[in-house]
Amino acid sequence: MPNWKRKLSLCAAALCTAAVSLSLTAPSASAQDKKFKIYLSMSYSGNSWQSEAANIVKALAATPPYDKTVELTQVISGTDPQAQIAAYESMIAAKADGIISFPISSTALNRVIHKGCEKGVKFFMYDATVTEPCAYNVSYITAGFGENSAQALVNALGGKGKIFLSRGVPGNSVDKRHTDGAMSVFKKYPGIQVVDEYYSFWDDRTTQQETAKALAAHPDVDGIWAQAGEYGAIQALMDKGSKLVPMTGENSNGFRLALANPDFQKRGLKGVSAGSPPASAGYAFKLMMEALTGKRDLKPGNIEYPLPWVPADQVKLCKGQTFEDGCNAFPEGVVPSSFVTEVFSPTLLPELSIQSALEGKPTPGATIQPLPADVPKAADEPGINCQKCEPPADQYKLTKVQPTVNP
Amino acid sequence: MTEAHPPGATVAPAPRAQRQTERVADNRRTARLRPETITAVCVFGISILLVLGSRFVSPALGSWDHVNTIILLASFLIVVAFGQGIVIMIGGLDLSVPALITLGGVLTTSWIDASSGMSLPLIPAILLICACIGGISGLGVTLLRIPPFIMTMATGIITASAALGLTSGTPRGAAPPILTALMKASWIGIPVILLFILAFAILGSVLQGRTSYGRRLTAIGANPVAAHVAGIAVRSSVLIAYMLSAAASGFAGMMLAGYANGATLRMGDDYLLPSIAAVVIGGSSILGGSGSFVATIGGAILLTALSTVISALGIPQGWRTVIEGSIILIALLLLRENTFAFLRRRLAR
Amino acid sequence: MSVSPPRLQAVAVTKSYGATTALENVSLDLAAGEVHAVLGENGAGKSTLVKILSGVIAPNSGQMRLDGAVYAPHSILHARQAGVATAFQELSLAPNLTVAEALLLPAMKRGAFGLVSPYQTARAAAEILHRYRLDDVSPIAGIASLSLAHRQRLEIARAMHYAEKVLILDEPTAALTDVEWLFDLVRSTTAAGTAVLYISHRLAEVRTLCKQATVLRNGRSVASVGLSDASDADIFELMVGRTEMAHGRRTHSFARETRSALELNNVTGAKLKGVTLDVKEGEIVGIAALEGQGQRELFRTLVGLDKATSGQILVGGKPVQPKSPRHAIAAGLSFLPEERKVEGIFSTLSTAANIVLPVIQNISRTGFVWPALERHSAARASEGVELNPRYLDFRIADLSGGNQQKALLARAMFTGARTLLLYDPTRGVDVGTKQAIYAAIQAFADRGGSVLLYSSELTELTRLADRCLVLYGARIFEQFTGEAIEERALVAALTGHSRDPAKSKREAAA
Amino acid sequence: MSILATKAAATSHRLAPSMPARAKALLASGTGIIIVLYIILYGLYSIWDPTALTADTVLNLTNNAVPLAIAAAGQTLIVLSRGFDLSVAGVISLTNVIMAAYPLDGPLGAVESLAICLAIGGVVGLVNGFLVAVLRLQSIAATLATMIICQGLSLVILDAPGGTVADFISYDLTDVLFGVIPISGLFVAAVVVLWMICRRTAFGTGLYVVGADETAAHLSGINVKRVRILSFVIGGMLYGLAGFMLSAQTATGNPNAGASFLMLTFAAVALGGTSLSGGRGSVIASIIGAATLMLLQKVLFAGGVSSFYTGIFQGVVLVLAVVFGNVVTHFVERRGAT
Repeated sequence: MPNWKRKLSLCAAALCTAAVSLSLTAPSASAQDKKFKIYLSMSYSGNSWQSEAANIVKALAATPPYDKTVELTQVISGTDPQAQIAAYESMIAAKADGIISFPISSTALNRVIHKGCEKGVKFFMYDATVTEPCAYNVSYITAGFGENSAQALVNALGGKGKIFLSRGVPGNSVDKRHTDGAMSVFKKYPGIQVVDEYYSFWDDRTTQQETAKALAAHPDVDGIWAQAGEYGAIQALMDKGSKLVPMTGENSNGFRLALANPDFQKRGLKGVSAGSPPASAGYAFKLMMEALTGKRDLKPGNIEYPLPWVPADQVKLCKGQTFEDGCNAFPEGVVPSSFVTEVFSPTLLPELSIQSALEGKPTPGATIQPLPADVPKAADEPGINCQKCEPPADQYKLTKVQPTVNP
Repeated sequence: MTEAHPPGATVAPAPRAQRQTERVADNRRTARLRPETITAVCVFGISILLVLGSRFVSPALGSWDHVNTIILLASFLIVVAFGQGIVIMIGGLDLSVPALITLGGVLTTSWIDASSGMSLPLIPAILLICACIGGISGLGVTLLRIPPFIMTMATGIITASAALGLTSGTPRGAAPPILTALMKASWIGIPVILLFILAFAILGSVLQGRTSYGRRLTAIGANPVAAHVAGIAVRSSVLIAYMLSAAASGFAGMMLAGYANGATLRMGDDYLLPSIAAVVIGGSSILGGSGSFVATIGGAILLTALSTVISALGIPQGWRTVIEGSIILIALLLLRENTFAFLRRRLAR
Repeated sequence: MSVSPPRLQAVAVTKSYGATTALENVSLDLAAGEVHAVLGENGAGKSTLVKILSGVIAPNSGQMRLDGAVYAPHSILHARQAGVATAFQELSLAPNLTVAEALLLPAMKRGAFGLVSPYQTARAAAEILHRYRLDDVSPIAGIASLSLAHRQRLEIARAMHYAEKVLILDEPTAALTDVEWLFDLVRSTTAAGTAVLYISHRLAEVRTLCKQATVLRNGRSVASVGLSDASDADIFELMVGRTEMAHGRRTHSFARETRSALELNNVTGAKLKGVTLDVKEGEIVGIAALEGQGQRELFRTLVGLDKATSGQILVGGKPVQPKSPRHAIAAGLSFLPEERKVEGIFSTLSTAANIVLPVIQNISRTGFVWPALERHSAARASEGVELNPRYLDFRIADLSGGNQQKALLARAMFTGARTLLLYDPTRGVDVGTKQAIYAAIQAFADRGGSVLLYSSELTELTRLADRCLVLYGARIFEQFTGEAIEERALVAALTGHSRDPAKSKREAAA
Repeated sequence: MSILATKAAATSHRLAPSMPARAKALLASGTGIIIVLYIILYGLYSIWDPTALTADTVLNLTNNAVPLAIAAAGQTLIVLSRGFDLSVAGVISLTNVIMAAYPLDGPLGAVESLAICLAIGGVVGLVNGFLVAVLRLQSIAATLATMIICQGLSLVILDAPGGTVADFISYDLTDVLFGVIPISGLFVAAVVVLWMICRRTAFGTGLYVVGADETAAHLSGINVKRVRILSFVIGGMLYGLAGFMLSAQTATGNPNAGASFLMLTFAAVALGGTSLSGGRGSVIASIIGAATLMLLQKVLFAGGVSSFYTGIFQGVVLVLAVVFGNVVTHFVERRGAT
């Protein structure tokens, strides 16, 4: 290497080192008084769902009085359970009071969680769950998304037709729970034929591509049962032509708007929007804070977040910044179509607004409101929220919809 | 038979040993049938067989509609693999592809307002930004002599992280109409994307095979030392290669945004291994210096066609994956140079 | 015919690759203690024969016998165990090994627990090095740090070490500057009863060592000749199938008063200790030097691969500071590098593409390459070096070394440079190719071009050079002009013995 | 006229490098640099986090790093012989799900499980080796296919995360011995010892030669095919061991467990200074490279880097490590030359 180049590389090296050390020393300088040390540990932050969930936790932590009493640190671990294990360990070592987390694996984190519990750290899992009994799981998973949405689809199809299953991530326990629930319904109807089943990784774009592949083989499909990413399935149908089919999916704003669109309804779209609400993160956070501040005595266990359920005829556009007067979707242009609408809850999370969900900022003027005293218990689901347990006999009981057609 | 055979001839017996050497001047036609050409023909052949054979899986497959779907879904991979192929051609590897796809998509949806007329000047601007990030990789590789694998991995991680921070996790906006039209519109009954990919294929192959720049890239990949000694501007050529790859990835991100009418932060994740696989199935050596873009396109189409057909098999995901891997393996074995040598011998007779 | 069976006997050995027959019905008898030469052009089948005898490849048919027993080696190791070892032309020493490892691979000395002991290996290697008079090589030195000449010596020493019955030497002197070392060792090897198969392009060497030679042409054995009975011309005719062209000193009447094309003033740096020389237009200036006297650095500095720290380089009277080969080409200096495979060819490209590559922008229109134009340009360039145009469409890797070298010379000339820097242009090429290369160089000079030519073969310099400079200790030590360029004088100067005794003494003291 | 040969009298050479030469070589090799880097990072870590030097932290760090370190060790063998092995992801997933789906308890069960893991890795490696060495497929392509197949098989065996790894494996193998020595660390130590032995066998030398110059290796009498196949087989067995250790750590099965190892093994190998074009590097350096990657997460956490921008620092450290290595090598070699 000639001289100048070596100098250049040395300069670059020196600069970078300086940059690293500067930015690393800054936060640790802040002195601590008696604040709750809370860590938010997420998997990846790359889709609307994940970032909304994180944003509302951040917004709540910045809402008075928690803005004075909570020190929240966010850590992103990607999709690697090893990284999340390491992050938990660091948090425990840093003497965390509580860890609120989207767990990457339902089982791999158990050991480190167990260690943390022994040191007095409270673990609150939102949406996804762990099977370690000393953690709190706050999730809608046990609320029967799969079976209810499947029954709604069967109803819409009149009990027969060819359908696609647009699933989540292969080898994932949540995906399996939803699909098992749905299949428990579909199996009852011999007229329902699952002609294709594909994995869309809970992502709009992947759903669109995978649905397009499935449509190539089965252009005559009659309905689609979809997990998150459902808006991609509608787009794939529209790419193909004008025909739409009944379908169920989760809570994206785009899907809700489509369900309410009279033109789409005319073209054959009907269905229901249900599924995973980012709001469970906010609920989990508030529960954790109430437990930490001694306002509530809560034993570790499984807590059910109610399943959002919005059939096509109940979609109602919001005029303001949050769910008011029973509205449950936002007009186009206010939020991206991939925005997951179920971040709000008038009863559980009245503190939040669109600003909170999109940018993690507290709603001006809002203060933390206490939660209802009653905390709904969730049923045991082996491999999902408990390890060596039996599922209830009525595991796939329908709660939101009743069969309108007989097998 | 001569000193022309490197002593490795028995280690790699088929390709070199069986090539014509000076004593046998019998048949220029066969000598001219380059291995790249044969690979391209074979890859496309296998793809066509696969598509035709897919009728047995589902009667709706194997149709013109099916082909259109394959082209549409393969178009992203083709564009990415073009860039990846150029970098592999010079003996590198571009791991920053997913991050740049994401960056291209995210910048497009957040900067270009769906209704404004600014999309035309902004598209090249975004591509330029992507190219500059590729340029950083290129500078690291050429000036700091960091192995391409590490350098592109690092720029990839940094770019992805910057994109995450800039959007705070939520990409906004929708795709501009021009990109939506590119992905979805038709022109006199022909999908625009088909025409686009055709044009892209021609341009790409011309760039790789018929320009002095493409020739220099091949030379650098074949023998970087000799390229320097022969007076080729190795550094700037390598730099441009990484910039081209980054721009191609960025453009693929735009196409994805146009297709899905929006961007996500992990939209590029699924394209790293397939982009390398498409290039390698297309017969390029991972060590550089050989390959053709047409064959790479064949590789991309083969992979996509395979996934559409496998998706239609009514069996559990695990077995589907096993079948997918096995078919890739079989394709690789069929595309082996030994097989070509056999064909060539047949042709020579 | 002796009663005892020959040491090594090959009967009707045939090898073909697909439709191509590389070796056809070649038979060979090698008596114990004999040095037997194999002669032939590049592509005649010599390398195939070597590979078959040394176990790298198996023949399709034919039989080999070693001391009367059937000999069918299936690997190099197998052949080595049978007592047949080979020093390959391509040199089979991996650059990341130590000398000791390279010598003893794959069976290194073991110490405790049956594990390889670096110390024991080095000790065993030191013994071998000593036995073959390579004491100046450290057994723990890395191969990459050795000069090409040393690597060739190691290759030879290793082969000799394992060759109990038959030693095969494939172009052993290609990189050697000191052939007597080899000759001495070959003589002592044969004295011990080992038979030696000696493959070389250098007829003079062959005559010194061998009595009997087998001549191969187009994969067939065309003759087995006693060397004392055959003249050079006879052998040449056998090898190429035609008579040799005129052989002799360059006849061009060189005009002394022309301008300097290339001038170096006290160029220092990269090992060079103040080199001053000039090359006039139309002049061929030879550089003679033993290995490691700065000739590599001289050429590399001129094309910008090494950097000079002081001194001046003038091309056509204008000062230039070559930063890279590209700048050198732009300034009118074109370089034919030393190692064909490493620094020269682009194995995956066609010969035509290889030739036009450095100036591809000149023959492309607005950046596009037109194959017809490319081929046409390459064909024009290859005329000058007598490269058969049908090779232009082949991948260059499929050509013989000689033809590759022709293509590289064509490339160097095709840049349009007025000055050629040729570093050992005929290394490892056959007689026919050599003639073509000589003719091309002379024609280039006759057209007014100037040439700086380093060669490891002194005969080449005496024949081609108008002026010959001897590099010694990384500076110009002596200069010979015209008739004074004569082998014996050069040899003396090479080793630091000047015609001027005072100067020799100074050098000896230094 | 034998000039050079006669000139040199029988000078006796050193038969082993001198201590300064060894130190210099270590510094110029990736191993020295990565050790320095690790120490620097650990220093930063202990400044920012007072618990960094406790036995508990060391145990955590070791347990976290072990699966990646062993997998990177396996990858190094293939990279040294100038190849890429993507099947690492598949083998780890496959062994992980088998450990969880068919738990075998007790010390004997652990040994059996280990044997099964090694066998699976070995068989996959054998297939890879056959495809690459005998059928001459490009390693990156062949191992991509075997990786996909192994991933599929993992999904067939376990279609969702679950199952329980035997308690003996998940508790006793992640514990400490005599209160200080992490047991998982002993597995890495065993790999290091095996490597040092391997380095001094014909295979070990062959690996480097094949990676540097396949032709020269062949002409030197090395059985290139055997070396290649063996490198894939041993590499595969190490992935199997990595899967075993991962199962011990996570105590459960996950059909996607191996996916995140793919890029990380390469990063660890490259961070350790092993040349991705073969012939140069060390298994030990890769192991420390893997440990460095795991440590980096902790350092960034302790330093409080904003989570969105963590990646920027990871990328910068990766580049800096290599640049640092280049600069040191450059200086050492220049010093050596003059």
